[in-house]
Amino acid sequence: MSATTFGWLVLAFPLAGTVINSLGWRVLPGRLPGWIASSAIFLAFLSSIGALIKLQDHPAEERHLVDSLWTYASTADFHVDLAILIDPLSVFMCLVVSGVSFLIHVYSVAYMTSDRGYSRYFAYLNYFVFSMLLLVLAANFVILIIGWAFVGAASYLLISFWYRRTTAVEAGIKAFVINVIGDVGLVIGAFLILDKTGSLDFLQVFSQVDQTFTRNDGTLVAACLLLLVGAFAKSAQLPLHTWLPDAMEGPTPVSALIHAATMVTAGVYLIARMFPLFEQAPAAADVGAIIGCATLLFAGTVALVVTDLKRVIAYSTISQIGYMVMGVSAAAYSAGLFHLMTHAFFKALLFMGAGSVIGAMAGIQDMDRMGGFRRAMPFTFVTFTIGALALAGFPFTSGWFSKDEIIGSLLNRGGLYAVLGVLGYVGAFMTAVYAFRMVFRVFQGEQAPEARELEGGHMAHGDPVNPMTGEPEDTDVGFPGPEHHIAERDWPMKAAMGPLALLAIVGGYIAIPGVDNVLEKFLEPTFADSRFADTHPSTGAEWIGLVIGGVISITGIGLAWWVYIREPGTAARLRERFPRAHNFLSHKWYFDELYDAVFVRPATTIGAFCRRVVEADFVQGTIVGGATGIVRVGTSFARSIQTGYLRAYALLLLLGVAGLTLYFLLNSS
Amino acid sequence: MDITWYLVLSAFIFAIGVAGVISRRNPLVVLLCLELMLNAGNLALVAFARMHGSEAGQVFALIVMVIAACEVVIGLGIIVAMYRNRLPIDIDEMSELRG
Amino acid sequence: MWFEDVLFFIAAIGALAGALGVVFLQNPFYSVLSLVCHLLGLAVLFLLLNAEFIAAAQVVVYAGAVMVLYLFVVAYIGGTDEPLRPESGSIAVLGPVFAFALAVELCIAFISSGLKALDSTGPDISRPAGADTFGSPGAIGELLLTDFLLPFEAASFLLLMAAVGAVVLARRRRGLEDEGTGPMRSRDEPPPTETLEVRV
Amino acid sequence: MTIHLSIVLFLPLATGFSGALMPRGTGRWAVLAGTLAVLAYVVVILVDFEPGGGLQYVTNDDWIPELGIHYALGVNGLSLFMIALTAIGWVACTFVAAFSELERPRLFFFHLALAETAVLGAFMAQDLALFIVFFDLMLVPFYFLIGGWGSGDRVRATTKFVIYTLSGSLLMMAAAIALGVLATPDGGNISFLLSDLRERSVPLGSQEWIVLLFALAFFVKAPLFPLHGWVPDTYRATSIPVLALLSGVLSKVGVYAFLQIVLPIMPDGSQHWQELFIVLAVFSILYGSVLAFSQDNIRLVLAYSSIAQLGFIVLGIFALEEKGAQGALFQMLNHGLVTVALFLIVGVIAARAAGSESLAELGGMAFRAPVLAALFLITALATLAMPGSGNFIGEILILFGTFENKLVYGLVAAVGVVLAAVYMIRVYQGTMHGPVGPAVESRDIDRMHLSALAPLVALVIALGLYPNFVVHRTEQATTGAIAGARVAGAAQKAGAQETAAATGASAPRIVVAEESR
Repeated sequence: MSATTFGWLVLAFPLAGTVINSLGWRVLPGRLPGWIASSAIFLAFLSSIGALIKLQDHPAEERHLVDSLWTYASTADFHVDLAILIDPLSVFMCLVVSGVSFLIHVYSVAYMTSDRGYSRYFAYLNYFVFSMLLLVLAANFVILIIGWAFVGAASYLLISFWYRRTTAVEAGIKAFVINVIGDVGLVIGAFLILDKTGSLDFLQVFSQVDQTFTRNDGTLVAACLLLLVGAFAKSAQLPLHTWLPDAMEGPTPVSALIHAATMVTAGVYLIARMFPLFEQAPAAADVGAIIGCATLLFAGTVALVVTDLKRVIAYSTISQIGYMVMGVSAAAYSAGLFHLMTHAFFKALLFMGAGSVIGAMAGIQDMDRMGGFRRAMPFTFVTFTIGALALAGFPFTSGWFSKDEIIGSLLNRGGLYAVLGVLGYVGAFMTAVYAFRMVFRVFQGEQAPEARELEGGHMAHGDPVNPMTGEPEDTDVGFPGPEHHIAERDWPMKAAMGPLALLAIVGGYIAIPGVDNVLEKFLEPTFADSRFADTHPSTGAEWIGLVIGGVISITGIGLAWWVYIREPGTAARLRERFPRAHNFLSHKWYFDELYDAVFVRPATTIGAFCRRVVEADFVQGTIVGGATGIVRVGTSFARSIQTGYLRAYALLLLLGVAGLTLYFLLNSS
Repeated sequence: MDITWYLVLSAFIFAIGVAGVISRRNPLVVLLCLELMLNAGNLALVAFARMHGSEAGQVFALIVMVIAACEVVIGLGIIVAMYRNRLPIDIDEMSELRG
Repeated sequence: MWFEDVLFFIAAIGALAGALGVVFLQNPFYSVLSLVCHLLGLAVLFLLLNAEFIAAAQVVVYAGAVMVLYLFVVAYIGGTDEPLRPESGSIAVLGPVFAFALAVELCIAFISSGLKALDSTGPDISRPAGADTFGSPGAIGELLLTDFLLPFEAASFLLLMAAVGAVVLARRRRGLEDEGTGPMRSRDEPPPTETLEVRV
Repeated sequence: MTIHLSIVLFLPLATGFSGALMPRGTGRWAVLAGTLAVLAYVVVILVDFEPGGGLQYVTNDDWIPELGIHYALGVNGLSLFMIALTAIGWVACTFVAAFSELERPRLFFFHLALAETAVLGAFMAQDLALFIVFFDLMLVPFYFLIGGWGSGDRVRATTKFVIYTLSGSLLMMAAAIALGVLATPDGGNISFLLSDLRERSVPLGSQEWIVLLFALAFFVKAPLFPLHGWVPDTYRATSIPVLALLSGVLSKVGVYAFLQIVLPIMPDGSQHWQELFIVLAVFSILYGSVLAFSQDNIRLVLAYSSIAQLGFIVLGIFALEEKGAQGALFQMLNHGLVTVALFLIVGVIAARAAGSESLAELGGMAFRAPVLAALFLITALATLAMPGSGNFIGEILILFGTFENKLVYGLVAAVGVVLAAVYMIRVYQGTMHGPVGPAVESRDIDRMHLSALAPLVALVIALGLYPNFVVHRTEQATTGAIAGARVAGAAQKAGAQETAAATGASAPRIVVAEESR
């Protein structure tokens, strides 16, 4: 089998899983849907490996294989095949996506056991993986956009998974609409590219970029900025980030899979995929880098004050994607993708740990009510801490290597990028602080009642309430279920978290400066044409960067330790000392309020205005009223003639005859 | 006599018939006035037949008479039906078609 | 031919007077009689126009049979005098006015017409001996059975249908006879129960 | 010369007649069988159709030779899928109606069958006069179907509907007659045959007002802002199967006629009004979308969403660009299919909420109705033109076509795509998600509705998987339809360039702009 056949198989297995689970929802018993879904993803992972092996058989410069099933749509100069592109980048993404997805599926098998929508959940989840793989395998813009929108739809469905919760429903529509904004950006960007290059195929477009466009050509910059709109919407970068924290309404494994490990990094993939365009339009690339940097700082500050456990991780995700976007925008492609991979490991792990803790808290997500779970949940504690260490960039964890590779590349390019790199270190410091703020507040300190209960061997059970609003939950359907599941008690959860914890540590060893650089070598055929292919920081410089990063990370962790363990009241004192700053941050810089005032409310006002005034007065009043008025006047005249008196009709007839006769008389003379 | 005289006479009879149809309310009289108008037409037809020296006009006068007979029969039938159904014998009362 | 002229005027005056009588007499019974007078006048005029057969038919069929039918009906329903209530305004005035206007228009049309033949008594209509004379029953009958066969058949068919229609219309309907007391219903009463509902 | 189209055309009417004469209970099945037979016939035609073969299955007889009116039928790429849409829509709606309780069922199904014949006739007609006959014939059965079997204030609704459509039709008839007369060359015979009219030319000045009158009639039918005044009342009052057809199929006749009749015959006139029509279309998109998300009644949301969608279609046509026209035609098919499905779903939803169609009273229905929710979700996503659906290909082609010539309008229209997401998701969530509404009694979709809806939804998915099936078959016809108007546009541009060049230095920038294109 060729690499492309494996590529199609990668897509076919999750799709088959979706179909089986969605058609068999009534008959599949117990955990079977979960295992079907998991094995589908596992087969997709194996197929990805198959594609990888087959791809490596080809010589380096021929590692771009395109295969098309059928012509999707073709008219005029618009020609699209249903085609996939197998190259190192897409295979790398397939491996990451299907691998992490598989573990999260396994985790979900246990985590979602008591949910009423078990089969539906796995159908959605498989559909998501299929969409994500379609996205990364797409060989042209249209298929990319289709995958892009499919993951958006899957994300929407999973955010609104517990659809009886009003908060989940609102979060769903928010995510969907912002994603559609991104889609529209992509569509317009794709048009500009089609218009100039006459093609929508990636390889053809890339091969023509240099001839078609001059450097920083206006159209190209516009196209790239529009692509960035798509990327930012999907990857929750400023100013389109507001949906991601709300997306935490979905089940925790969904947050792990879609809103941390895979979908939200699609923007990073997109920028990397489009690198020939961005390199020809450096202005757009700079915009990407600056916004990535701004996002990472902004999200870091918010993550410092938010108390909802999942939302802290969500903001941390936004911040980490900021690093990746910054990296790939600054032409550090393999570094950005490296961080994408390690982030997928440790962030999925963190979410799984959080899910386990939330299970133990019977659905409560507020960190203020947690504490002291260390002894009650040793496995969760260990794995969560490993995840936090990797996130904080603790020396010799995966995050340490990947994050500092990005910053190192930035510093190496100098100028503006050096400034961004330094700001990246600031962000890294915040990362370390909030990562360990979570660890210390959840696992250390005073024991929460639930933790004590669990230590006594009993899981806490509260009345089911919506964690966001405190409303009593509708327990009929679309509800997490009366039971909760934690890693300590369910082996599939453990089985998923263990490998991830391992990967979160050793995942970074594939790219140790001066020792090896597996990833970069593997990806090289894709980025061979990059004009920054040869600009690498020296090994020494990289190690210096790593040391600085390690020091910052340890300092940050130390600060968190000092604030939350050594002097437990410090946080509260700070809050009292700087109420304004705290308010500003805990309102997430007032972005939601701003959008509400700028977009939502004017739109509804315009809608109401159109309905009340334009529709009622103009359309119904003037146009309809005018038309019917004319008719009414005309008919009332006609009615007045219809007296019903025979003699009146006869008189009219006579009038007509007399008139006609008169006419002929006058005419004849 | 010139044909013109006959035609003028027929015009006047026709006009009298029209005036009667419009101004009388008794349906019986209205029917009579219709007869007047038909006969005016007949007169004109016969006069024209004479003018052209062809009997075709007379044949049509005959057919008009047939039609007049039909009309009378139906009209009188309607009047009798009205009477039987105790409706007033007044055409102004029959104004169900008012718009 | 002064005799014919005089006869024309006498017959014309008779026909006109009869016509006026139809319109102006209050009692329908007298109107009918007046119409008979009018028809007879017309019959004379037809004779003057060499339409012997028509004249005969006019007297026999029209003034005879048809008018008798009228008289029966008038007698049956009882000829009530008009007006039952005062004439209402414009129609009563406008009707005659426009009718007169129409008559004037027609006269102008006849008189100023370009047809020269109008001003003659018509062409020579003498026929060779042995043939049917102009307007005789024989001549009309031949035409009816040759050139005008189709109209003739249509007319006879029409008569048949009219006869059937008259029977249907004047038929005594059961169920309505018992209702009410007199031929005239007071206006406040609801209309008869038989309603025609048109369903879409 | 084949009789196939005549059979397809008059089959529904024949079954309608025989159904009307059958016993009360069985007439509906005759009509349903008729629609199925039409569908089968259409499927055969669809398979048999030669993609590049121009007009096919032509029937051409003199009808009224003195007036140059022909009984001419034919199928080309433009009408092929419209006929298919009609056949499919009628099968689905007749099926649903056949299983519901109706007063005077025989009359209802007779009208339904008559309506199918009229719509099919309008799509098949290759003679302008014949087209108008069928176009106006459509009004008759729908007048009775709305007025006789509607609910609420149906008298008002039908009055508005009839006045609007009829005044549009009258203007169009006047325009059509004028067109036929003006196009007749000196000494030639008048002819309303489309193929003749295409070859004859009408002076530009006349073309302009004739196109405008045609457009008025078609915009009323579509409907487009500001001629949509009849929509709210009519949509509220009409019963569901009839409404599905009204919104899904009937609305396409007008826009279809732009491509089949107006653009090829009067390219210059169409080119003249291009800007105005595009502005109207864009305004309809925005206005329809904004109103759609401020409505509470689901039907009205869909009604205004139709206005917005038809705005897209008109935009695509008057982009006067191959991709745009192609997309518009494809979008007609897609929108027809999803709209029929959506309205049938609305009927199912209302049946589960004591007849309520108000979003405020609905909600949480997905519970115990997963199949219904899934069907609704797929159609809703298709309606908002989610990539991967046929609607997306339609919309992207429309937008691409518009961008090509009228970038700014295209960008504004793109906002409509986002708004569509807002209002469709709002309807989906308002009915299926969230807390359970007060009147909701959730149960899953019944077998009858499932068997009507499942094929429709399957078709929607299939179009998303392989849109080229349609695109390939329609390409030749759409390209031909707009070719004249494109040439006219290019000539105009060239003219502007010449005048600019002639005026020399006074307007050099225009020249540069034109050249750089």
